[in-house]
Amino acid sequence: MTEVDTVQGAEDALDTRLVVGGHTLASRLIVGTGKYATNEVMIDAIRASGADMVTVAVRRIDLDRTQEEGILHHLDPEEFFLLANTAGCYTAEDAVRYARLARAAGFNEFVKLEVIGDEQTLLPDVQATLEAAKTLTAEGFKVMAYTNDDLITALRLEDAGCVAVMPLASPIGSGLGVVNPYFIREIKRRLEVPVIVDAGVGTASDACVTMEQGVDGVLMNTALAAADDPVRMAHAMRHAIRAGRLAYLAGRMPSREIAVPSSPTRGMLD
Amino acid sequence: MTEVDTVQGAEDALDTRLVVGGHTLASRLIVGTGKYATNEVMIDAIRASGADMVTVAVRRIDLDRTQEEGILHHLDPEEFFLLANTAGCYTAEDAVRYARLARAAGFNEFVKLEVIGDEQTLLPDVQATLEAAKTLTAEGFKVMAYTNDDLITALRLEDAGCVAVMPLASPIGSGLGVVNPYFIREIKRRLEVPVIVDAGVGTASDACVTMEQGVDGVLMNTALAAADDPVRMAHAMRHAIRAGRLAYLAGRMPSREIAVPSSPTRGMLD
Amino acid sequence: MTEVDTVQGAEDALDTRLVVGGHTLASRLIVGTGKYATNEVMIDAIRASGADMVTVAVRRIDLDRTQEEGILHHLDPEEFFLLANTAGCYTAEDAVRYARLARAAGFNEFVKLEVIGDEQTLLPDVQATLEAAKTLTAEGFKVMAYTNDDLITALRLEDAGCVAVMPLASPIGSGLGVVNPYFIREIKRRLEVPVIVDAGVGTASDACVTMEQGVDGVLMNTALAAADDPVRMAHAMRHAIRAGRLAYLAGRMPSREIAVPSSPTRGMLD
Amino acid sequence: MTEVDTVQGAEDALDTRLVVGGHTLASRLIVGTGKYATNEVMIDAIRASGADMVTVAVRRIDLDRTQEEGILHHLDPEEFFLLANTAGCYTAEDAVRYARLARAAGFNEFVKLEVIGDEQTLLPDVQATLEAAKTLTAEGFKVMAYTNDDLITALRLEDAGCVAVMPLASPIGSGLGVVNPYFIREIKRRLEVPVIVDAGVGTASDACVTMEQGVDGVLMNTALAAADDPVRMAHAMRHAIRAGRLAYLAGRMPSREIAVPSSPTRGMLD
Amino acid sequence: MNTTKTTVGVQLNGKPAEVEDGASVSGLLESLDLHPGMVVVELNREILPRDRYEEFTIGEGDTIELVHFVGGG
Amino acid sequence: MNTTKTTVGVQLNGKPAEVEDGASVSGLLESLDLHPGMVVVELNREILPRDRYEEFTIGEGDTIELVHFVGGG
Amino acid sequence: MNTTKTTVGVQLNGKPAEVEDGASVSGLLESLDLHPGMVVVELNREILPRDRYEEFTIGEGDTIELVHFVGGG
Amino acid sequence: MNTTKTTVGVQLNGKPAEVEDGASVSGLLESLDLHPGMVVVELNREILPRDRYEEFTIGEGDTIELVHFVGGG
Repeated sequence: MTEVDTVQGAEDALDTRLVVGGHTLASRLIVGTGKYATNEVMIDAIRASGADMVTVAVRRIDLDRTQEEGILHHLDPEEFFLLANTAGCYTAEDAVRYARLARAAGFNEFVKLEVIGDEQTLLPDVQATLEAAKTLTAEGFKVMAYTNDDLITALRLEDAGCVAVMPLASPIGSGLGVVNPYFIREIKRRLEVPVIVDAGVGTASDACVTMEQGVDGVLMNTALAAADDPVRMAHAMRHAIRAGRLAYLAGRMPSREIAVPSSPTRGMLD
Repeated sequence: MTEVDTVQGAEDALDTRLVVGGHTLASRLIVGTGKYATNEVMIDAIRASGADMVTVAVRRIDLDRTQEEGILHHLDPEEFFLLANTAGCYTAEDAVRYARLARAAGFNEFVKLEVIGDEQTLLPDVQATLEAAKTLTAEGFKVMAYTNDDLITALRLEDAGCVAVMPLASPIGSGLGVVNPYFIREIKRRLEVPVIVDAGVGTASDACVTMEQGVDGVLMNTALAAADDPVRMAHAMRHAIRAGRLAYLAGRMPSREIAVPSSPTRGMLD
Repeated sequence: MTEVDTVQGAEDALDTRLVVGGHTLASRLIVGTGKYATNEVMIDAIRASGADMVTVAVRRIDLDRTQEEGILHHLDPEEFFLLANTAGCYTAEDAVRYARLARAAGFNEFVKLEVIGDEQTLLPDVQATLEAAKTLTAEGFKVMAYTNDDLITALRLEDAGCVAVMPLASPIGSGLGVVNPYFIREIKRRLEVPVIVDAGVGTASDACVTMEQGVDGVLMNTALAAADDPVRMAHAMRHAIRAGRLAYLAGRMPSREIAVPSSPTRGMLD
Repeated sequence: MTEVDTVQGAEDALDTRLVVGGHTLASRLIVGTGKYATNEVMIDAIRASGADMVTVAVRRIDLDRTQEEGILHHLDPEEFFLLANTAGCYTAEDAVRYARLARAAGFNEFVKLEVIGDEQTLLPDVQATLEAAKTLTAEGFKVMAYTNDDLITALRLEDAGCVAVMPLASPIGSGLGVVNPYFIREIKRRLEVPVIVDAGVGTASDACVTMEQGVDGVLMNTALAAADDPVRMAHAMRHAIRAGRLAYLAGRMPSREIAVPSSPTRGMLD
Repeated sequence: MNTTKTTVGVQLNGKPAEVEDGASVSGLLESLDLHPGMVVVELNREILPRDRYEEFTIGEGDTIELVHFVGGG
Repeated sequence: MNTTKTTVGVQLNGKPAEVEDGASVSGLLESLDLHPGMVVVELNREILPRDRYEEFTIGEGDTIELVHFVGGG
Repeated sequence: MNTTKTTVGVQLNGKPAEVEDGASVSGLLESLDLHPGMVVVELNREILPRDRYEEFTIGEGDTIELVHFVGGG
Repeated sequence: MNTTKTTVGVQLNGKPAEVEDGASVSGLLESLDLHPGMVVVELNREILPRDRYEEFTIGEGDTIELVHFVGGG
């Protein structure tokens, strides 16, 4: 699609870069690195997505298996900004422990804070998340907090010093898209720190709709890793994020139930 | 977004070109030329959209006004493929007359057939459309027929020799998006000629959702012309069409109401 | 629920009776008699639904089987108004033939006209339906015409003399509910004869939403016959039709994205 | 609609009564008493709704105005079960104070606990709500807790001893209906105490859809008080609650995109 | 279907059948144990008036359709 | 509000007011023409038992809240 | 519109007009300052081949439609 | 895991293990063929500074967690 190239220059002027905790991202799309069939597909998909910030999890080294499982054997920390998460933690204490271990790896002070409250739904424990966020920001972490779509909690996470608040679109891995655009829109309207929708995006239109709510970015993993063709879907998502962002900035036409002709009504022949 | 350029080569391999009536289009997005504030904005928006096929209407020359209104003073027929429409016609006879006048302009044998059945909704008169389609195909026209989302009518328009069938997403100028994806999907599933959704798209996600139904293309006008910033919206739409198309080809993840973790559940610390 | 009885008198004043082709119905719900597990369940369900007009199909007597299959062995024509349909007909000629056979049974001049255009979707052939409608109204039939949700076709069926126009909510037996409320609303807004939504209702809320569009009635079959408990669902549908009708007449509150307290804001303590 | 009476007996057997904190309700609909144009309309609407539990607010007596504003001058405590709310409270301490004042009025130990976290959205402060719930249950109150649609919070409110958990369908007074049916369904699936959806219902179909999620009841106020005709809407809501409840119990037909005929396909003529 | 020594071949509800020669439509219904009030009869594509079934006799090669109402939506 | 030669200043439902010195809560309600059964009284942040209103006398500087039920959702 | 001593009355784009007697279609376009390549001409409901405009002369009572492409959707 | 004549029992990544008595953390990593830059070490719940692994020696009953980054969302 050469027209893409030719308009690229013009297009870059149409949007600003997303800045989170002082770090400027090249893309408004952040992607996870889990659940890919192979590391090769993972890398190709991430490159196709255009994302430069990628999430990783902190886990024990499995001493009985090949060490190849370590993500750093496949992901160049020079090429990608590593955002460690606290996925799998069910208490504030655990989340803080994992965050400290992640920071000790020496890449950056950022952490994607996740404190899960229920194993079946993986919904966040907002009280424990708030508690952990306070502890971590006090320790100098730049906390990007995964939360539900509750405005009150989002406001408190901002007060707690989080550099980004990340409400869910729908449950992790569900692919249901933005179930409650009102709440997402309201959170964006009321917060000053970046709002990045995390979890629930299933396909390109979900990502597009999410960005059209005016949020600053989207974080996804399963939508890419579990697509029949992750690399092709990653291209789709790169476009979808751009599409939704630009449409939001462009200001959509009013929608109305009555029709309005797009061709002139005058000048008809007798 | 330099990543766009870098992946462009790889991306071109991910989709085929849309071919309608033997003509190959560079883009799956077709745009109208009506209702823009100025001709300059129109041209910039069309270029940003990446569309190479554009629709025009046939009207009397207004002998009392400057001739500048003629679209050919602004649109280079070398750069764009002109698709004349029969907008404003309420009978098969009128539509045939306008189609013949359009062909006499000497650009091509294509016509976007529109026979309106009601002034308030601009919904098509499917019987008259079918009748006009038969007449025009018999005269060698390559008919792209605007119709409603009725499968039976779509099948008959295909039988009548139309080179493309163009069901509406929602009424012209309404911006309501794809109200009935089931019908659109079924039409695509059952027809062999290209299915191009025409009318109703309001914003980027509408275009994305439409392409995710598997259709071959989208035609829009008001969504660009009536956006606060038509050029920016045109960029958005270019991306949205690509996003929806690639997501359709990539095969989305299954959506489920239960959650599924994207980080490993094993390897947690004690 | 004794409160139902106590308010019944008051409630009867809240709505008028539906009159179709000069015949006054006790209920705005019309039900089919097909696909029930047993005739006993069918009768109980129909009684629970409150419907007094029921549809029946015209078929050959199966001379090799017990005659019990004849619906009149189970349905008292004194208790229910029998509306014969032309289900299964794919041409105008066949539909006319079935309608004549139905009338010859001697119950009434009403016919639910159905001319199917496609076996997979059971969508109507609107051209053939229109043709059959003209023939039948000329022969004195009171035609209630099943059609799609196209306004133009609906207007022509009214012009053809149909005593009711019956657009689909979604395909027969699909249970998808009202997929396109805009079209249904517009049809109701523009026609003078009763608009009765036929086909597609899956559960109570679908029936309620349908009536809230302002239509005059709903015809359903599978939603009752294929429910786990048809009789209980029939009670649900009776209430749903009333609920939707009364809500339409009552005029709903405006919906808004901002919240508004329902308790006084003044009078709070210090 | 005499058919309602005739089937009433049969119908009563189709559902059980809702029991909250040991108190049996005659209706699954609970209504508020705020924002009515006149007290006469309020009473008529409440009677038409069939609700026997009604909410009231605790406020200072306005010593400068006629005392007629006291709701007890209009609402007979013998006829209705008074559920006092803590609407307007923004801290756990305030909510506890209002609850104690309400109990001192001597009607019952029930309280509808509301602790608001934000004036613009009236969304609940779930942490403060949880804190107040613990205090009040310790004091012997029967707490019915208004909350958002977060499962984790709902589970904790149950653990805190609340006799009912009342998640919102959408913001108070918004009339947007059930925006997130997944979350509501999940809360119902996981809790043992009654789940009563509170706030957001705008019209009859909203109430019907809500009950179809399987919840135990619905509480509404604005949908009745702000309807053009509150009494008629109250009748509609009584039916809608019944419809949704019975449809849930009946088990709806499966919905499918393909069509399935409701009349026999065999027995057609040659 | 009752068979007698002298019969004629007809097409009855889509199947070849033998009916008594010179039998009336009412006779046919009786022989099939069908109540006239429950049946509509089409003889050679023409609907017969119910009160005159006995006037119509069935001949060789006739096509007869006996229809009724069944459950339908 | 009734005023007598000897009164004390109190905060009544958020506003400064003068009430008869040594008046009981039941007296106050009476003077305000409020039926005790319709009111809940909070005196200096403490809720008073309805059956003992006459036992509580109002003094200088007291804060009194008289509340009741109003329409609410 | 230019007027000469001898003209004929025609219907031009829906309005009555006077055009020079015996004028050709190409002459008419020229007088209207319209580039032939930008116009499609319908004379008495018949579309004229663009390369033969000069062959067609306009007479009394002719109905002429001059159309072109404008912006449309 | 290498075993020598004199070892101590520790809890290593959740499992009982024997490590050389007096071994340093860097020695342990070496023996496990783990690149220090790829590992974060927690000794008895305390995270060790990566540049001082050799200063920490492992003793009987120590609890050691060796963690790294894996794919996650």
